[in-house]
Parts: sequence; structure tokens; C-alpha cells
Amino acid sequence: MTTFPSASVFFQVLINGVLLGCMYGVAAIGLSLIFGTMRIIFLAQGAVMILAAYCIYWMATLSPINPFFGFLLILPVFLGLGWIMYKGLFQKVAKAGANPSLLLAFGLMVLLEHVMSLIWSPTTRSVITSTSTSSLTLGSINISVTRLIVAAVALMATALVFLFLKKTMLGKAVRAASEDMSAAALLGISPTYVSAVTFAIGIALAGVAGVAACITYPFDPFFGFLFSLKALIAVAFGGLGSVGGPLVGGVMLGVLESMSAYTFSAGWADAVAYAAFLLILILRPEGMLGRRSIEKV
Amino acid sequence: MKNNGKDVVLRLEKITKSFGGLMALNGVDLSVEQGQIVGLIGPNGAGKTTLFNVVTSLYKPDKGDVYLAGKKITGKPSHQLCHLGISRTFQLVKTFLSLTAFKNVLIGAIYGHGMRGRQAREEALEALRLVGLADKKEVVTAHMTLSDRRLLEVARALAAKPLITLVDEPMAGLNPSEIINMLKVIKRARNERNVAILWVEHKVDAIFRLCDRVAVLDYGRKIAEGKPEEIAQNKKVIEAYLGKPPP
Amino acid sequence: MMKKTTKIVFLLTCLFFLSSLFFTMQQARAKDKKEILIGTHMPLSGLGAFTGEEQKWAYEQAVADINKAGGIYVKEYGKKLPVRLYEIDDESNPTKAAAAVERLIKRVKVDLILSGQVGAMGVLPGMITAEKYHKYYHGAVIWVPQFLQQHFKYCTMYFMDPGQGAAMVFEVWNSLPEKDHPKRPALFLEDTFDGKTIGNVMESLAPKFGYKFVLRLTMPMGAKDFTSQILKAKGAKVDGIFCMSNVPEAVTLVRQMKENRFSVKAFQGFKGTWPSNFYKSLGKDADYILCDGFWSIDYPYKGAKELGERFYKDFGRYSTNVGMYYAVAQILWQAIEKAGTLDDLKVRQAVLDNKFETVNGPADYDERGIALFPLGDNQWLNGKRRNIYPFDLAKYKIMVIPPWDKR
Amino acid sequence: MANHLLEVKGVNIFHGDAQAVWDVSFHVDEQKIVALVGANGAGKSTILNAISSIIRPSGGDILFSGNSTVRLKPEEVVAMGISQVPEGRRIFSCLTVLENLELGAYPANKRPYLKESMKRALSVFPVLESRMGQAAGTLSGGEQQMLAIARALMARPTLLMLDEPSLGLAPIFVSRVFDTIQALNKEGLTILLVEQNVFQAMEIADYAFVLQTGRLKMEGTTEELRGNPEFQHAFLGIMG
Amino acid sequence: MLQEPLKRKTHLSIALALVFFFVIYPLLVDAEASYLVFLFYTAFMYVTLSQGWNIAAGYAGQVSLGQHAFFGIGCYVTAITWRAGTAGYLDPLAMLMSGAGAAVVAIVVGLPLLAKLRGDYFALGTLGLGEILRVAALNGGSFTEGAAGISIPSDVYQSIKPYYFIALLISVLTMLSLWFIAHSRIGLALVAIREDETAASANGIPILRYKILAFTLGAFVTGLCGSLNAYFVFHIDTTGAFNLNWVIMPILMVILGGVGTFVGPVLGVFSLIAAFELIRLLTPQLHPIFSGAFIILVTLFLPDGIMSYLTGHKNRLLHKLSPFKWLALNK
Repeated sequence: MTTFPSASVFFQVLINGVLLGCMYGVAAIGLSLIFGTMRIIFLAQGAVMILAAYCIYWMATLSPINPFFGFLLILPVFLGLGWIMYKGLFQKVAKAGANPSLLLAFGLMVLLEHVMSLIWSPTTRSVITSTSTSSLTLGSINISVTRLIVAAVALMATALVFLFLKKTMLGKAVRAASEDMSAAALLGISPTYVSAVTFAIGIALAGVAGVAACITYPFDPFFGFLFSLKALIAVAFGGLGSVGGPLVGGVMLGVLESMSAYTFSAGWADAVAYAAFLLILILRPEGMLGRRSIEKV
Repeated sequence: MKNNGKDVVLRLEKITKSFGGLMALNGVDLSVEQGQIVGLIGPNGAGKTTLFNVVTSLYKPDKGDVYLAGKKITGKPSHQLCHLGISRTFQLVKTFLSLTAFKNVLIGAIYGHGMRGRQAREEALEALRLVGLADKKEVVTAHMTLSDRRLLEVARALAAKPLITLVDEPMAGLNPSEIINMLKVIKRARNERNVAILWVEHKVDAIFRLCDRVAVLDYGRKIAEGKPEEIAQNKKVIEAYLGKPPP
Repeated sequence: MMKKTTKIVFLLTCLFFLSSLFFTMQQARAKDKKEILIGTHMPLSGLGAFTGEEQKWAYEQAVADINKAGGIYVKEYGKKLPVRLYEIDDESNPTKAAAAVERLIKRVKVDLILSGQVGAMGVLPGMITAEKYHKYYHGAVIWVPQFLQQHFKYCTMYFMDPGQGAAMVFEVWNSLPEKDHPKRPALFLEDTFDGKTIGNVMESLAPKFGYKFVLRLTMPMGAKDFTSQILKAKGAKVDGIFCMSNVPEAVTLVRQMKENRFSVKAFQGFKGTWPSNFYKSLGKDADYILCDGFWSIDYPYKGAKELGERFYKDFGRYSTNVGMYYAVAQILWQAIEKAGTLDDLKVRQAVLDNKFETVNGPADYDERGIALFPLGDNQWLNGKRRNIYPFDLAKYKIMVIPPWDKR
Repeated sequence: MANHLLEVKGVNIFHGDAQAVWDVSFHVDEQKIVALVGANGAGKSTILNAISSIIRPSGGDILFSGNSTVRLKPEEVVAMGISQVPEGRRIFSCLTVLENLELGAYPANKRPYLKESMKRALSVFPVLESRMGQAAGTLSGGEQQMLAIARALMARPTLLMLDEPSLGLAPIFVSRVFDTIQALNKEGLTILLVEQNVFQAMEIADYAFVLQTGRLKMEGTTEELRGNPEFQHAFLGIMG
Repeated sequence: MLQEPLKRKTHLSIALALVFFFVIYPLLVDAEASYLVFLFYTAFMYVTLSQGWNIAAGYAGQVSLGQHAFFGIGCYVTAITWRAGTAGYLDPLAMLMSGAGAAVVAIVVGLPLLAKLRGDYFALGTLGLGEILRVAALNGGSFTEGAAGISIPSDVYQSIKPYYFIALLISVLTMLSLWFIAHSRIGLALVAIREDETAASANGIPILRYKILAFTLGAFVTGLCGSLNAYFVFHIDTTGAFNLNWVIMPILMVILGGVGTFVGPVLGVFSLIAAFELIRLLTPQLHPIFSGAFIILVTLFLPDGIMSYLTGHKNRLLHKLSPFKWLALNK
């Protein structure tokens, strides 16, 4: 065990955890949205993220466009991609239940990973931006600018999803459909349309997460899977009772990881995260923000 | 424990249970004697099903105790209560859908009462016969009608050879002729098995027809208890439950 | 119930599956030998993929080169036979590496096996499998103790000596001016066998060269944040780093060092800092960082320069790796010719008995089947790796890293 | 003929391999309350779902104001003016009462009238007004049923189909619900009522169709049926 | 589940014929050089692993995503006892101990998890278990030899036949015990728990005990496979032992074959292995791409598994077993 030598080190570790957690959070939002309506674990989410990362990489190396524009470009492109993916693959399988969808997502992940490695080769790539290694200094605390941008993106994505779900008719329809698909259909809400929209948004958010990841970390075609595992934990941490759940869960995970890496050992950080995850599952299965539901008998 | 010369099978003492701020049950006392059919009625949300769930340990009461044949059983796990002699049916029917009717009842005989082999099979068949489902024993329950599934639940509960069976709205969703059949089955069960029955029901006329005693819940409190005739006359009950008296 | 016809179609499909398996498996070894079939497995996907690509290229060059020369003369058949290479992707997974070697031996029925990669992730399971079926596995990239533990009779290895590698690091640091020697160096190690092995050797050899590591920190594989480690190092006033990791981790570490304004005098990376993508990912920030090299285009050996330039032509970058893989193949070709047969034990014996000239210098196996080559050290500057070690071959000298704010 | 608002013609419906509805034909006339009664499993809900296009019948036709609906999607049927209050209420318990109501006006051609419809729905069920911001799951059973009907009204239907509106309700609420149905009908709404509570249904309906195990058994005005001994035997049994 | 006696007889004879074929096959060919023998050995392993998952997930409805933890424990128990000299080469006692080790962990972890978590949460919890154990083994010091892993000299290896027959035996025993369980009162209880836990409990079934029984049994056979694998590969480290492959592949195979069915997983194992082999054969370079495409095609056209395709029964279980339906947005 190491203790914190000073308050500033403590805050530095804390801030780093929060910023790392925002990264997990932004990856988790899309996941939780897709889980929410379609009740599937979209394992290929990590692969989709990396696909977006490669798109940005291409854009940044082949053209003089600033990678930060990627956020704006990726959104419509991946919205379309998600729509096509749903219509082409998931619409049919979603009817068959959650397990085939899980399987489909797994197949898609394998396919995407290897197609990417065929196109871009499996070597590590990264995108260098104007803010790549710059940082702000507040007293003795250093804050990475890139990570701050990612945190802002995570907040914005959460806010947008929140607004979409709470304020728009379509968003309300999404919430209704995720609670009772057939009752929603009776009101004139098309289940396939709602699912397709949700899926497309989920994919678009994965794309945004991919852009966020590629300006922060080097990546390769197989980098996404670990990320989707962490995002999954973030989702479980936050619970799905609230839209902010994934972000809060991500931040909790990030802080936990960086705290245990500093005080304990980086080698155990993952185990600590998983153990906390188990503990939370056992003590508060609905997640930290979720509402407890009473089983109807 | 004796009460009017008969054995008290189930006794509830001051059961209190709240969810969040909502007081679902508030100091409810109740007792059921051997071979007695006790009806439990009350408006929607009065706490009838909650009471069942407290008795069968799906919920833990905040206060109060449950006694079975004089022994305190509060908070014992559901499956132990079944071994001790409490079986039940569910408002939303809970049969094991992928199993046949026979196997459903067999589970009651094997796990509810601890019978084995031939004895268990015979008991299961006997219970099926009692509810009139003997000829449908090889039908997978997923393919059964609601009425048959309700009967099946009763059979499964009886196969456990309980001291008391809790039946939760066995007539919900049934048509009049099916209701008559269910009434007959419940009556037959009591007569042939001498089992005590605690019965939650919405169909008040059905309750009045068959019950030895009726208890009325309203907002988690027991507001009346007595013979069906008495309850039917009780002003409090009529106002709280039936609304304005019929013209 | 489904229709009978569909069921029949289904069964026929299954039959097709099975029968095709049977038939392809029954290719007997032809009496009339037309080619030498060499099998290999490589990490073309998964964690080791970044090195698999260069290995694949080097092997294919070695095969093309020998075939251009008409093949290898094998006395047993009285003629020159061309070489054919059969590659399997082992996905950086030890179980799949073992299965890959099973497939090479039993289904593809290769004559001999060229090494896979990355120690316990590929080479070791591959060697164990080859050993089971008495197939010669011409190995590389595995640590000596790991190799010796198994008492192999059908395998050989060609790699660097970790002790020598560790000594190199200290010798290079010592070649700095006295005032710039790292006084409080730290180890940043990935949680793999490679990390552990090299870390142990570094720690045990340090006192001999007048060093002592003040910290030993773990960098878990796939981790995305090393700030905690950096803060600890900063707190301990670390001024020199030895880092063993993969590329993404090394890149993230350096980026975060800069973000946290943490400078050291010397940064020696192993494995994660040599690929050219390391530099591409960091740009100028990668300058002055040291990287190990299994080989250098600047080596004065025959074919080295030519090979390095060919690689540059294909990839637009330089490699510090391909020469080593090319050398592994070169040794095998020469050994086959000297053995005059494809018999597994005889070829292995030829490997043990002879000395070989390669693009990576001379190779001489000992009686345990081990040949070690010296590790090289390079320093990044302006996108180029400047060879600084071995001192007698190197054209450049090490430079101290200026602090971030002075660059 | 002209005033048949809804016409079901020789409909057959399958659940997987099993046929649930056999060649059923009936019609609902404008501004009437029509009851569809029958034992459990008689196929009443199945027929409602077929009208709502949740299930596709494998034979026959369903005409609404003379237009076939069988090839339409559920949302198109709602847009045409048929709303269903499903069995068991099926309100969205995590959404607020307001959101539930808003979703009732989801179809594009209904949205412009959202405010108007809301006003009307609240005038029918003033209780809901004070509960607008509350999660619908916290309402009592009777209030939930009101919400479900109000939600269906938001789509400004010409035909309102109610599936077992009295199920699981205390008698006091049952009579309130039936009063409301009658009042709505008086305002000009056509109603197709599926009910197991035959008494109450016959009380308010103009005309009834009786289903038995997926087949149409008899039909007639409620007075005719009450006098029919066969009908009494099947349904009124002990309860009479 | 009950079959007509005649049908049961045919099924039995088919099963016996298959087992007989598998027993004599390696004796007819040059087993050491036959790739098919190795492939069959792998298939037997996966049959056991698949059924080990299927018994808890398919029968009792407890979807575990942590089978690789038990596989890894099996590997490590064998490797550690073998290194210490307490167990010998292909030592049945060590194998049983490995299975028992996995079973003990299943009980210790299963108690809180299965008591507290319903189906879907449980799936996530078990996923965490595998990762925790992996990290523990990585940091296990000289006991697990950390990242280095435990190496045992492979010169004791003689022939693939013992592995083949042990794997065959384990898989046949697993199938037999599954058959007996499925047709006994235990099977009845497991199915009841899967269908409705509340009702099962109210009918006197001690659900926790039976869930743990199923989970532990699955862990036990998975541990056995891990042990055999340790003997086969002679080198155990965290990447190989706690590889997610050991949980993903069996699940894929069971889903492909048919969840909660007896024969389905076996069909799933053989068809997936055959398909992947064929793809490797046709496109050695691109096989992962085509394997991914194959999985996608299967889910598009056989979403309920091979068994439902053959028998015509839709597999409703798939819907019930959705491991993540709890993540509903508005729960």
C-alpha cells in the first residue's frame, strides 16, 4: 500500500480517474442505449469504435482536415451505418431473441476486427492532434487537454441522449418501446423503426467514442474488445434506471482504477475494479443510480 | 392451539409491511382453522397479495409474526414453508410452461411433500383427478388454457399435501362456467383433503358462496371479519369496497 | 415438422463437410519429392500482430530468395528442391498456436517448422507440440530458461541473451557523461513473462554496473492510464526509465509523461519502442528514446543493407527486426543443404554442428540447441533509429534526453 | 351496409400451427357499442389484435370504412382511427402520466391535435390532471385503466376497442369505467368492447357477438340475447 | 423430454454406435499422425465444456459467463500439483482434484452470487470472477509463477491416444450424468427453477441448493477439461488458462446446437469445428473473416439452433435466457 504524499497528488489521481472514467462513460452510453431497447449485449461495439478510429486516421493522414471535425463527420456516417446494420442484420435476428443477437454481435465483431486488420494491417496506429500532449497546469496538478475534450464530449453525448429521450416524441417512444414493445405498437409506434433508430444512435455514439479513443490512445483492430468489457462494467455500475448512469458508472470505474493503481498496484487495478463490480452487483443489483423494482407475483 | 374446538392451522399476528412510504399491511391479525375456507377480499391494492407474499416469505414483514400449527415460521425460506405445510397458487399463473401437466404436479408431490417414486406419481395423478385434469396429464402446460392452468396450480399445491393452501384469485380471467368448475374443485379439495384454504378473490359472490369466514382488507388494515352473511351486511365493508349500496 | 427435402439437404451439407475433411487429410507424402514444405505459425492478429507482419514478410523474402537461386540442394533426392511456405495465423493465443502446429504436422504434413513468435504466447506451445510428434521446430524468440526447462530434443532456439540485453542497457547508460547517468532509475514492466524475466535480470545485474532501481512498476496489458505510475515515479524523483511493454502502452506512457511534465535523462524501451509506429504515434515526442533492436540495416553483414532497403521499398519505413527473422530462415536453408536430407533429427544435428553466416551476423549453436545473437540498441531522432550499440558496429553515440520544456 | 364502420369478413387466424379463429365475420356499426363476448380462449383478444394488425390473419378481410386494413402496419391502423386499450392496461409505468398521454398522439397525423386531444382526455378523466408529473406505475389500478383509455383517446379514434377493461378492478371502479364508456359513446365514439364481465357488457352494449372456441356462435341485440336460453346457459350460469 | 420407447431405442443405438466408432477410430488409423484424431480430441473437450455450461444455463437457467475461471483453475491445480511432484503424469487423482478445486470455487462464489443475483445479473458477476482469478494468478508469486506460468517438461509424452480416450470418457460420462439428471427428480427441479423461480420455491424446491448443484457440476467437468488440457500443453500460464475462448466457444456451440437440449450442444460442437476447419482449409489466410461471416449467417438463418431446425420446435428458451434483459432502460 502506498499512501498519498500530499493532497495535490490525491487530487491529481482523482482527476485522472474522472477523466479516464469519462472515456469509459462515452463508450458505455451507446452500449446501454442498445441494451435498453433491444436487450442485447452488443459485443461488436468495441470493433465499431475502432472502425470509427480508422476512419479518422484515414481522414487525418489523407487530408488536412482537423481530427476534431471527426466528431461532426462520424455522427451522420455512423448513424447511417447503424441504420443499415440494423435493417440488414439485426432486424430479423432481434425477433429470435437475445442469444442469437449476442451471437450475431460476436460474429460481427470477429468479422470487423479481421477486415480492419486486412485493410489497415494489425500494427498500432494513432492520430496526432494539435492537443495531443499538451496539458493545463493548475498549481501542481496537470490536466491533459485531450482528455478534457473527451470529458466534454462525454458530458455532451449524455446530455444529448438525455434530451432526446426526455424531450422528443421519438425519444419518449423509445422509452415506451423499451418498456413494452407491443403496447407501444398499439399506439402507432413502429417497433422496428424505434429499434432501428435506437440502434443507429447507439452505433453513432460508438463512433463518437471511437473518435474520442483515437485522439487519446494508440489503437489497433483488436483494441476494442477490452474497451467494450470496461464499458459493460460501467453500465452495470451506473445502473440503467437513469440516462446518466453509464457516465456516472464510467467515472466511478475510472476513479476506482486510478486510485487502486496508485495506492495498491497497477497489476491489481483490474481485479479491484471487477471485485467492486461483483460487490455492487450483490449489494445493489440495480446499479448505483438505478431504481429498485419490486417483483410482481 | 385450539379455537372453538378446532386446530388453528395458520395464525398471523400484527403483520406490518411497508414499501417505501406506502403502508401495504398495517397490523393484520388473521387465523385459519383446519378444514376451513377463509376468504380474503378487499379493493385493489388493499394488500391481499402482499399478505400472501409475507406468509410465503417472498417478503419479510417489518413487524409481526406468522405461526403455522402453533410454531413460529416468520422468515423461513419459501421451500421450507412448503415442506412444513403451506402451499400456494399465484395470481399471475406460474406453471412450469415447458413441462407437462403431470410433471408440474409431480414437482408438488416430490418437492412439496418429499414423496418418491411410485408414491409420488400416484399422488400426482390423484391430485390431477381431483381437479379434473387427469385426461390432460401429458399436455405441455404452455399449450393449456388459462382455466386449465389455474386448475393445474391448485392440483400442484394440493399434491404437496399441505395443511393450508393459499389460493390467489383463482377465478381471474375465467368465464362463468369455468368459475363454477373452480368453485367445485375448491369445495372438493376441502372436503376430500380436509385442507384449510385461505382464498383471495375479487369475485365477491363466489367468496360468499363457499367461505366459512371472510376477512376484509382495506388500505392494509383488516376492517372486518366474520361469516359471509355478516360481511355482506357490514356497512363499513360495503362503503369501502362495494361503493354505494346497490339499489 | 419441417419438410423432408430440407432435412435431406441439411444432412447432405453435413456429409459434405465431413467428407471434405476426410479427403483433404489423406494426402500422403509423395515419394517423388517436388518441393520442401516448410510450415510456420505467426501472430497475424491479436496482441502480437504488430510483429507478425514483419516476420511474415521476412520469411517470404527468404523463401523467394532461395527459390530464385533454384531452391535447396538436397542430397537424398539428388536435386535442388524449391521451398514452399505454409503459414497459419495463431492469433497470439497459446492454445491456437499449439493447434496450429498440430495442423501443420498432421494435416499439412510439412517437412520442417519455422519458428512462430513471442515466447509463451506462440513459440513455447509450438515447440512442445512439435516435440510430441518428433518434428523439428527451428525456433526463435524464446528465453533460454524457458527453452531449457523442457529438455527439447527436436527444437532449437535463436534469440538474444537477456543478461546480455540487460548489460547492454547499463553499458549504454554508462556511456553517457558521468553527470548524466540516471541516479534513480525505475522499471516499468508489462505483466507478462517477458516483462517479468527482463525485469528480474535488470534488477539482479544493476549493482554490477553501479545502478539500483528505486521503483518497479507494473503496466497491465491493455491498460489505458499510467498516470498513477508516473506520479509515483515523479514522487520518487526517478530520472531514468527502463520500460518493457507493447507499443500502445509505450506510446500512452510517453504521452502521459509529457502531459504530467515528467522528464528523465534516459528512457530505454524494449519491444514497445522499436516499431516505426511508435514514432509515428508520438512524432517528435519520441525523440531520444532508446529502443532495442534484434538487427540493424547498418550491420556490416552480407545482405543486411539490401534487405533493409527492400523492406523500406515495401513498407516505406525501416525495420530493426526483419533481419533476425530472415536469418532464422537462412540458417535453416543452409542446414538442410548440409544435412542432405529432410529428416528431422539430421537437420537439427546439422544446425548444431555447423556455423552459419546470416544477415544478422554469424550464428553458432551450442550442444543444447541454443544460438544467441547480441542485442542492438538504437536511439530515435527525427524519425530514424540511430544505431548506438554494439559500440564496435554503431555509427552514433547516445544523447541525453532534454527536459520537455527545453525541446 | 353503408354505416358498417368496421367489417370483419371470414377471418382465420393461426397461432403457429394451431388455428385460433375460424372463419369469423362480424361488423360494428357507427356510433354503437358492440360487445364481443365469449369464454376465455375464445379468441376475442386475438381478433382485436388482428384488427390492430398486430397479428396478420391468414384468410379473410378486415374493412374499416370500406378500406382493407390487413396489409397495413399497426401504426397505419392507428393513424386511420382505430385505437385499442389492451388487456391488462399496459401503460408505461416508468413514464409519467403526461408522457403516456403524449405518446397516445404519436402518429404523425395526430400530433398537430395534441393539445386539443389532451384537453378532451382530461375532461373525460379529470383525476389524471393532478397526476400528470407522476410516474404512471404509481397510480392505482383503476387510475391506470383510466390512463389507458385516455391514452387511446389521444389518437382521436373513430373506433375505440377495449379489451377486458374491468379485469382486476374493484367493483366500484368497474362501474365507473363502464359509465365512462357509455358517456364516450354518447359523444359519438364507436366502441368495440371485449369483456368477460358479461353482465356489465350486456348492460351497456347495443349489439353483441358471441364467440366460442374461435368460432362465431350467435349474435343479436342485447335484448334478444338475454332472452335466448342457450346464451344464458353458456354465460349466465350460476351468476344469474 | 419423455420419448416413446421405440424412439428411445433407436436413439440409444445411434449413441452406442457413435461411441463405438469413436472408440475404435484411433485404433484403425495411425493415431499419432492423424489430424482427425486430434480434432476429435478437441471436439470431446468442447462437448464436455458445452454441456458443463448447458447444465447450469440451459437446464437451470443460470447463464454463466465465467466458465474460463473453472477451466483455468483446473489447469492450475493440475500444473501446481504436477510441478510439486504430488501428482504424476495423467494422474486420475490430480484430475479429480482439479475438478474438485473448480467445484469448490463454484460453491464458494456461487453461494453469494446465486443467492443474491437473479439470472442476468449472475451472468455479469461470473464474467467478473474469471477476470479476478486471471489477475490473481498473474500476481500469484511463486505459487502460480505469475506471468511466466508453470512449465512441465514434455518428454513424458508418449502418444495422443490416452488423451483421446480420457477426453472421450469424460465427455461420455458428462453426457450420461446429464441424461440421468435430466430424467430424474433433479432435472425436474432444475427445469422448474429455470421456468419460474418463485413458483419453484413455493413448491418446496430449495432453489439455491439446486442452482449450486448445477453450477458446481458444470464447474467440475470444466475443471476436468482444464486438467486434461494442462497435461496436453505442458505449459500453463494466465493467457492460455483463463482465456475467454474457453467460455465463448462453448456458448457459441450450445447456442448453435440448441440451448437446454441434450443432443444440440454435441451437434453444435461438431458442426462449428467442422465449419471452422473447412474455412481454414479453403482460405488459410482469411479464415477469421469467413468464420465471423459464418457465425453471422448461422444466426440469420438458424437463430434457434440446429435442434429446433431438425425437430421443428421453436426454442423458446432463447427468449427466456436473455442474459442482459435486465439492462432495460426503464426498469
